[in-house]
Amino acid sequence: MKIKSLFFGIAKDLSGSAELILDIPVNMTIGEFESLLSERLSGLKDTQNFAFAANESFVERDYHIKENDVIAILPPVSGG
Amino acid sequence: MKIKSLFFGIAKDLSGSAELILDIPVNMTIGEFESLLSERLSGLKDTQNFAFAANESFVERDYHIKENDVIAILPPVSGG
Amino acid sequence: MKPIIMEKTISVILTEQTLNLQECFDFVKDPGCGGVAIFIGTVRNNTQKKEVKFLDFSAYEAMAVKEMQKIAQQAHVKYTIKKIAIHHAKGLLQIGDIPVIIAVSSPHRKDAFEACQFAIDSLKETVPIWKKEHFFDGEVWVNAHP
Amino acid sequence: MKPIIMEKTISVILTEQTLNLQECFDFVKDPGCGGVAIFIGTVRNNTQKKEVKFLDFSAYEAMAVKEMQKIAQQAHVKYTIKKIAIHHAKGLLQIGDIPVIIAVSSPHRKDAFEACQFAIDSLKETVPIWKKEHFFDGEVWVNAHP
Repeated sequence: MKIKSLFFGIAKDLSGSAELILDIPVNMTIGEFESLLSERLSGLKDTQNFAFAANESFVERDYHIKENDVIAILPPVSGG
Repeated sequence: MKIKSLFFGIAKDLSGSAELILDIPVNMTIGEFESLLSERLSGLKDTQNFAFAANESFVERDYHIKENDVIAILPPVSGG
Repeated sequence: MKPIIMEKTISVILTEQTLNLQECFDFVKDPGCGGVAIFIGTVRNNTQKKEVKFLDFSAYEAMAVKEMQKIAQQAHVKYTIKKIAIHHAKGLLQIGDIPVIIAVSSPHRKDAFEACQFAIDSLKETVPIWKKEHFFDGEVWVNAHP
Repeated sequence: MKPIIMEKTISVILTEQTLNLQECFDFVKDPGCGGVAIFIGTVRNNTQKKEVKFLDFSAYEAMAVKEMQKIAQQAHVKYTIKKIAIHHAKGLLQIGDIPVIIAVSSPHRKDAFEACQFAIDSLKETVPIWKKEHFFDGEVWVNAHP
């Protein structure tokens, strides 16, 4: 299935894109998606301390990605 | 000896004056001065929780009043 | 019958405009409250001894606003407060500029202080906003490599 | 030889003028500091369910200023702060008016918050200022009979 993924902060610089449409297997978890990212985007390797969001809410590594989900890749935040 | 005493807050209302020149015995303590006040100014009886200052600094009940001291009678404060 | 008026108790803003301290205070101040606690972040002129030229704040905007609203709601649940404003800037900021203002009113000043601290601590942990520091000889994403 | 410039790190004011939030912030803000904590007292519309008409603040002025300066100095000793402003109003204040503003800048926000709380707590305990509440049917010295 195709999902939209958004890259912010240093993730945007490392991936080279703010937004990518990626084709991923059905029912993939965020953890599996993270591995897939590191394979497809060589810059995105050390993402252990990154967070992920699905549809503007934080999700854990065991979250199963659904059709039409918008997945955001969030490096450690530094607002304030 | 004569000393100047200043009355603030409710103490001013109870004593009827902002400022009084009082004649007191030499070497009197603040504690003794407090008793003297309650005798001379009938309104000023319950001053246990009042504080006293000599020359703009807090002093305890055992402070010995000196010639030319300015003694202030300070009810519980309520600034802020 | 009296109309029911829902008073707004939360103000959340993420903006490229200069943040306004008086506006935050005016939003939270309340005739039933004795005190307001405010935290104002300011851009420092150096990090780890390097002189900062300017900062660039970017955000996952929709989610950042949602997360700031969550923090404001949590502050209302955890503490006895009347109103809370969480305003954050985005875009380029110079030394001394204000990236964030948090203002909280409460009948009790302890709650105002604690809710204000809770809100800034939470914001720095969870709200998807990123700061890039620009130096005279380069730039770096803050916190990217802890 | 460079001249030695002693920067003013304490601003203490007791005034009949309206207190100015922006002025307090402008005094304490510092390019070496990441944060400013501010407490603003506001006049409440009621005490113990009685509606307040206005307040009258009186002070032992010389001593009050000295005590506020002491608190500011103690805050500098106890916490890592850069600047502190303690401004207090005197005279008649209406509902919503501001009797007190305390602002503190620090490189570390925890110190800014703690010093600000310390200062307002100390001020309410030791600074010789008295508040008389005027109601529609009388008046009372606050704290006079605890």
